[in-house]
Amino acid sequence: MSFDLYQQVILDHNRKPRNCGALEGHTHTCHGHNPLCGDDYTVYLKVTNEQIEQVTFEGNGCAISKASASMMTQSLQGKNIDQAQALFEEFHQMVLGNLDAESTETQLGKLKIFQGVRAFPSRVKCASLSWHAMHTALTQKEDEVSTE
Amino acid sequence: MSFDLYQQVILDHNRKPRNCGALEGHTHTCHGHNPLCGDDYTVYLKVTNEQIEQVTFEGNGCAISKASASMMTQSLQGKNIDQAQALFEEFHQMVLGNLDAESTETQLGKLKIFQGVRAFPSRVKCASLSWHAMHTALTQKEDEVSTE
Amino acid sequence: MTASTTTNDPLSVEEIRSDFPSLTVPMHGKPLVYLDSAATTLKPRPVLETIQEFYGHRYGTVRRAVYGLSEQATAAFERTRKTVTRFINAPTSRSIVFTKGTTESINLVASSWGKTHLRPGDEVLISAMEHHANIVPWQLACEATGAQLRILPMNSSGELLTEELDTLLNKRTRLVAVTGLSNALGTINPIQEICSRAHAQGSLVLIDAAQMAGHMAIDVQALDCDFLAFSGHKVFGPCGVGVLYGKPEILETMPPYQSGGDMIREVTFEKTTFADIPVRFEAGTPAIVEVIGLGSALEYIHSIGFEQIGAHEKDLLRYGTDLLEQIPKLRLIGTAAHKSSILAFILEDVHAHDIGTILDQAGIAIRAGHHCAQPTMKFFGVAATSRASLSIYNSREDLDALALAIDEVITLFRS
Amino acid sequence: MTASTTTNDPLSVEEIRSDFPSLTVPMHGKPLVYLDSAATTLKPRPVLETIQEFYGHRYGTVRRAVYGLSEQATAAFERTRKTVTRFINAPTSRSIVFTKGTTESINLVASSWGKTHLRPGDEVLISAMEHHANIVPWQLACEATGAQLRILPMNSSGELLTEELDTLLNKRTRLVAVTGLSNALGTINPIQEICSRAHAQGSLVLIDAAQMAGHMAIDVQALDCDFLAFSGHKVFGPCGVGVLYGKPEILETMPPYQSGGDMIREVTFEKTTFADIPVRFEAGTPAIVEVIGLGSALEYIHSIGFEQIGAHEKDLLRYGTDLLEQIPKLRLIGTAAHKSSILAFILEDVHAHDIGTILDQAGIAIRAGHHCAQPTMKFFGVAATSRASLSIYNSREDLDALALAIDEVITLFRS
Ligand SMILES: Cc1ncc(COP(=O)(O)O)c(C=O)c1O
Ligand SMILES: Cc1ncc(COP(=O)(O)O)c(C=O)c1O
Repeated sequence: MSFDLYQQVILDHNRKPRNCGALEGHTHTCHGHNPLCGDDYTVYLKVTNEQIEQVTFEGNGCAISKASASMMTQSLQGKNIDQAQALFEEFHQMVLGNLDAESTETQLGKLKIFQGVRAFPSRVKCASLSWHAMHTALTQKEDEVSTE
Repeated sequence: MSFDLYQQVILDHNRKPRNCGALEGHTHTCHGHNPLCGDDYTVYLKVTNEQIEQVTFEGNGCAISKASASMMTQSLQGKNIDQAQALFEEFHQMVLGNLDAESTETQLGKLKIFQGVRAFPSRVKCASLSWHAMHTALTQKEDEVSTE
Repeated sequence: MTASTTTNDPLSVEEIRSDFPSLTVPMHGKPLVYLDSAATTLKPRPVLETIQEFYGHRYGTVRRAVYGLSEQATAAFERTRKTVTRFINAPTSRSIVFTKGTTESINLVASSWGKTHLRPGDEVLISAMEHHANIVPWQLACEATGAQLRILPMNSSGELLTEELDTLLNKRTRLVAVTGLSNALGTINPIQEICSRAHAQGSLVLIDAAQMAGHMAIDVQALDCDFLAFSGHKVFGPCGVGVLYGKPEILETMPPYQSGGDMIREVTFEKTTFADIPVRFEAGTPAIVEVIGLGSALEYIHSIGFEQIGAHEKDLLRYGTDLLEQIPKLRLIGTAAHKSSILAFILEDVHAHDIGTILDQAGIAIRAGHHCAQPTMKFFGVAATSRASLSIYNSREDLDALALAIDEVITLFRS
Repeated sequence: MTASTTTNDPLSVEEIRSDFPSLTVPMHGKPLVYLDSAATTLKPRPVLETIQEFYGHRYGTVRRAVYGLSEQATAAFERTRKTVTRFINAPTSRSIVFTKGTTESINLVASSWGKTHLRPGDEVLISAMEHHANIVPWQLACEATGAQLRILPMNSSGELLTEELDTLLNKRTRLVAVTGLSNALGTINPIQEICSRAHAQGSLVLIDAAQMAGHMAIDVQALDCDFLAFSGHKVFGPCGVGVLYGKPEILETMPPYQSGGDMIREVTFEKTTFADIPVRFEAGTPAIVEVIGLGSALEYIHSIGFEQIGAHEKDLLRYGTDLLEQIPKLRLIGTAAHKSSILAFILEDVHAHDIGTILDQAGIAIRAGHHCAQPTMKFFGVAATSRASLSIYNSREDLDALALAIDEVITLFRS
């Protein structure tokens, strides 16, 4: 019954999320919440001179949202703000099905594993919740984001 | 194209309604109105000792309603209140299709011509409007009746 | 097809007619002549097929579930929102609210917008030829808020006296609610002019497009109207579904109308927060298949095109008007220079209901009554009219049959 | 048919299943196991045929026209009102209002009755397990009138603590609004007891029968409830149609809800008078064919009978409960002694949405989420549950498939 979406990498990140916990001394943070399924995450970033030094997340939700948050924290490490925002854009377009990560040159790397989510419209928001929170934290528009 | 409902008798009463006009010295009256099609009649009765001495009507509407009012005034002449109410009941049941005037012993006489109306549910109220007004006038519950 | 249907007629009526199974069912043993499309239109095969396919094989709830049936239904449902967006050239599908019909759309605005934006002394302007659905909600909203209802009058042809706008539109006017096409008279109103003049005074405009939507192209951005409402069942779609268009920035200021599932963000017993537009206004399980069927209906209209529809109906209107004007003792009610698809009339000495019943026996379905426009009837001094309303599937033969039957009614009543 | 479906099962599932074309359509290449009937039910052939027949061959507007198509549609429409009257044993068809669904029915009462009968200090009592549709309208009505919303609590099995009624029901209580059957937990509530105790305190009672209506017989006269609401789409009928039952003497005291065509007696620009019940509450062109389709659906239920349905679903519920209780780390949410047709659960370490998506790939449609009952979720300390909800067309095999798939989810997540 295993299929495209629930690959071992995702299940592993779900079981053992990386960079999980609040981040003391963070410079940016945003709380992301999907009332529809209860997914609820806070993303913390420590940014110095436009450079992301550390990213963590805290919260709970489905395997897709948790693995996505966990893998996001890994892939943002060491990126600058512009790169992070560009990566957000690529990730977002990929899960929406607007960008084919297989045939296109991208920075997504391991994150391509989430491409499978585009076949599950109701789960796209799970995969992108923590990314939206990160994006919003860096844009500093608000400290609360909600996807339904 | 002539058919059951629009028989010559009805067309004739429509053209030359009998007992048409207000009745001075009436003892009972009721205004009947069907806002849906605009049928609008007032029925007047002069009753002495339970005996109907005179009945007239005034108003406007479709051929069915006018002929029905006209023929009603004729058939009530000389009846007493109980007889009039009984006739109302028979007429009403006939146009609703609950009473077969062909096979049942009734006092309806010429009024049987309105039996055809039962095939036209939306027109039943046209045929019965003045009868309702008469019935209400005699029951003296109110001086206004409305059918929709 | 006889000669009369082809002259000046760019649309193949026979082809269109073959899309409507209802037209093949005899009425009282006669071929059906359906002339009540202003009340509700017949349904073309693509709409019937969509309804059957979705109820029978692809049925599932929308929005909330993660399984395939529901995701597909949701996608089809939201596709209709995009179809509607294109159909009226709305700026975004966020501006499209699904309701159960024009009546509910107008009630939604009168209640949600009206009760939060109208104050004592404010004015709401409607026209003298409105359908009850665009009168009564405003009467009640005015009653509830202390605002005043004003009436834009018309002339005896059934044309709005737009010169009266000079005085009727003023700083107190908050909303002008007017029909694009009168269901009782056929008048096409100058809604573009009304919009710009109302906006110049700072008033919003709501267009009742219940009749318009099936007959002429609508471009809400060109019009710049603030609200627009129409019903699915009058544009070849299912019953139980309608549309409210609202400018998104206005919808955003409006509180929910009905409340329940789907329209919420979060519910606790202490406090509830509401979803964004348009879902905020769509409480409860929507008319899923009916919405999807509306999508089919609008695509069907699109496949014919309003240019063709307009030309065809213009031809019919001219042809029918000529025929009816030849009938002695017949008076057309509604003779505006700008007119569409409706032939309402009275016959001296014959009541509309009698005409309706007798024509029905000839297989001809027309409407007799006040057409939910009692003030319009009162203005013309009649209790009721007979109304033949036309659509894409009507032919000149239908109008020939109508005229012939009216002649016979006259003969019958004269005899 | 295998042995497992026939044991203790008085209803021929195979026969019933053959009435539902949706069940023959594979999902992701697997036979469809539809376990989301609490959200919306599939449609049986008689309902599909009625819809097709009416839209395709017998379509016409209702109430206002004098021609045959319309008179026949009106007769069929009003026949459904009589069918509904019998279905819930209402005293008169005047007490049956057609709405677009349960949500609208409750909103109608909260708005029309609530805003005219609730005063500051009054109380409205709802239960802790209500659907948002029976929470939010009362929150808003209370907010608008200054009344207080009170909550009847439940225990950890999902049973209402009726002993709390001693204090919660008092002279200030104007209305108790409670669900007959919880969509999130499956609890069957003691509505008969609630009705008589509420009436003893002078309070009215509204029953949310959205879930009940498809599973158990309703007798509004025996219950003596004042209002009762349900949706067509959850009782094998079309979308976009629902029912509000109200005691006629109470409906008569209520002002119109929506306004427009049909619900009026007479309209002038100065004053409008309203029609009698139930039409007073049915503004605009109704969901004609959907109402008629609802009639077919209720007749379909009647042809099977609630005794058979109840026995079948009881068997399924017991069978399914036994199966799920054997799954380690699975916890049933909702274990009331009186329960019907719903198996909601959580799996330790696996989120409901993941379960939903994975089961979907096995062709099994269950619901994952808060089921529009966020306060209930909060009470049980969960963000979401997985819910399998049963109906007449489900079989023991469906539950076998469910249990097997859950096992595989557990294996997948453990690996
Ligand atoms: C001009 C106009 N407005 C509003 C309506 C009301 O539409 P509905 O009954 O579909 O709500 C109608 C049709 O009845 C109409 O013709
Ligand atoms: C208990 C209960 N009440 C109310 C509703 C709302 O019904 P609808 O969405 O059909 O208006 C539902 C279903 O969603 C329900 O299960």
